[in-house]
Amino acid sequence: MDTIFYLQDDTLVATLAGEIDHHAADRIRSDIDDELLLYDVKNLIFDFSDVTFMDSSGIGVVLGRYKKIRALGGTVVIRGADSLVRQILEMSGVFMLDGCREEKRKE
Amino acid sequence: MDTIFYLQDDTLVATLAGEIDHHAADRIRSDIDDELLLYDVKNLIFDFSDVTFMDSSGIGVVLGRYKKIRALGGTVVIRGADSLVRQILEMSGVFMLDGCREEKRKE
Amino acid sequence: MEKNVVNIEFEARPENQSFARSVAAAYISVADPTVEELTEVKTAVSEAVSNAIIHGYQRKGEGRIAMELKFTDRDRVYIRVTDWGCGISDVEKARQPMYSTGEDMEMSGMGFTVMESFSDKVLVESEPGVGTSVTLIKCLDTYYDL
Amino acid sequence: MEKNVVNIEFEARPENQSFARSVAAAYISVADPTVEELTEVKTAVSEAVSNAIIHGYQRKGEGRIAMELKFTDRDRVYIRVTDWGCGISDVEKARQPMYSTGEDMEMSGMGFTVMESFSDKVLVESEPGVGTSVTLIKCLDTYYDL
Ligand SMILES: Nc1ncnc2c1ncn2[C@@H]1O[C@H](COP(=O)(O)OP(=O)(O)O)[C@@H](O)[C@H]1O
Ligand SMILES: Nc1ncnc2c1ncn2[C@@H]1O[C@H](COP(=O)(O)OP(=O)(O)O)[C@@H](O)[C@H]1O
Repeated sequence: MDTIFYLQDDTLVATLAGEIDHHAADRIRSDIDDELLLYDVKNLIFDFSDVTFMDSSGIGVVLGRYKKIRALGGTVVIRGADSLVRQILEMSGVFMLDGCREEKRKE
Repeated sequence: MDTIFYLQDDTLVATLAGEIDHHAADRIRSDIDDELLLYDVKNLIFDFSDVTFMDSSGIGVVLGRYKKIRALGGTVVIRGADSLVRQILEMSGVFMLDGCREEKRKE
Repeated sequence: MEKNVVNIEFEARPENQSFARSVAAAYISVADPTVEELTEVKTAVSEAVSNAIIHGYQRKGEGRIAMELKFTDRDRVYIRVTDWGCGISDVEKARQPMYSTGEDMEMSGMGFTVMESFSDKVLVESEPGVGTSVTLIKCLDTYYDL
Repeated sequence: MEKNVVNIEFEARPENQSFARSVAAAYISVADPTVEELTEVKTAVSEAVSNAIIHGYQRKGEGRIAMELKFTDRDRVYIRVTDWGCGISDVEKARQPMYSTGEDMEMSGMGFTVMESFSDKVLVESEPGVGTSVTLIKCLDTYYDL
């Protein structure tokens, strides 16, 4: 499913939706990168609230964007991850990176 | 899923649920027949509102019970069938039988 | 979407009726069918597979069932269900509405009729003692909607 | 529920990642798994199948993938994913967290790690030029809950 974007000052919020696998990840990746090029973005928020499935492809999506945002001196926020998405992102150590913060899922 | 029963005077209401295929139908059939034996039932209402799938096995369930109820001089009501369940029951001509009536699904 | 041939083989157990229709539903999902198309395909597959289990293998719970799925066109799905059970001696008669050899088990004889109304084409090949192959062909409207 | 062997073969197309995990989910559904177990199995299968598509067949979109599913016990499911692609020369290295030959494509090297944390056992057999077989073994708690 399509990623939905909105811009809040210099922060881009990317709301991912549906199932994230290696097939879907290619599209998500390029959609986000297009937005990053289009606007003057400093920070990025990934919103996982509407994600129904994710495998390790999600790690690459997050880490790849993290590197770009850090190069700009910005920060990354992971929002709304459910326990399984969280578990996978945690394995990659992404929550321990400088400039990467988690916002808990609303229950 | 289990069929839920309740008795209203001499009418048994059988609320079917989940997927009805030939595997599930065996169970549904014997559950209803047990109730018919247990209580002094004259009429039978099949409630299909919670049925998510049905193939032609549903026809046998309805027709078999219809015969028993007719032998007792009672009537059968088909309630809450969605368009696909309806279509299958219609193919069997069950709605045209004496003493078998349809009650439309609430929208 | 053309082709994408899938071959699957499973046991003639009653609980595999629901497995087989879930496989068919998952298979056509990539073509973005309507909810109605999805239900129609599931129903037709359910009939073909339960016939193999109940009639072909006479409810013994043994025997293999093969299902071949492919897109012969990007909007036309082909599903072939094969068993190596008892076979059908008179296919024309078997396809008639209300004809059933399982009336004592409350079979309605409407399985083939349901397959026919929910598919665009139903092909039946059968030989007594050898087995039966039922092919369901279904055109999905998906691409006409665009 | 013991045994119930299913064999399925499909093409190494990217869209079949989701098909394969739906098949696995439908397969274990008869054992009434928890939502979490269902997701864990889907995730592990997704990793194994996407590895076959991406690494085994190097994203060419061609080649066959086989999946064998069975219950080796009524609560223990066995899923084996086989490809006849390039194979892995050093399996031990490949299984290490963060090791990936696809870093340029933003592969994280966490596929095997995810399979391991979501399964009870992961077996890998591979031969360069011949292909790879990944077996996932998962115990479902279903029956202990009773
Ligand atoms: N796979 C099969 N193997 C053997 N006989 C079959 C098979 N499928 C159908 N038949 C025969 O065709 C008849 C009609 O089938 P169908 O229209 O599906 O109705 P039903 O399954 O309710 O009997 C069956 O009663 C059976 O005798
Ligand atoms: N089916 C396969 N065929 C060939 N190589 C594979 C296969 N599966 C895994 N590999 C190799 O093992 C490495 C690690 O795999 P994995 O842990 O899943 O991480 P990733 O897929 O992110 O690279 C891959 O980068 C690849 O080199």
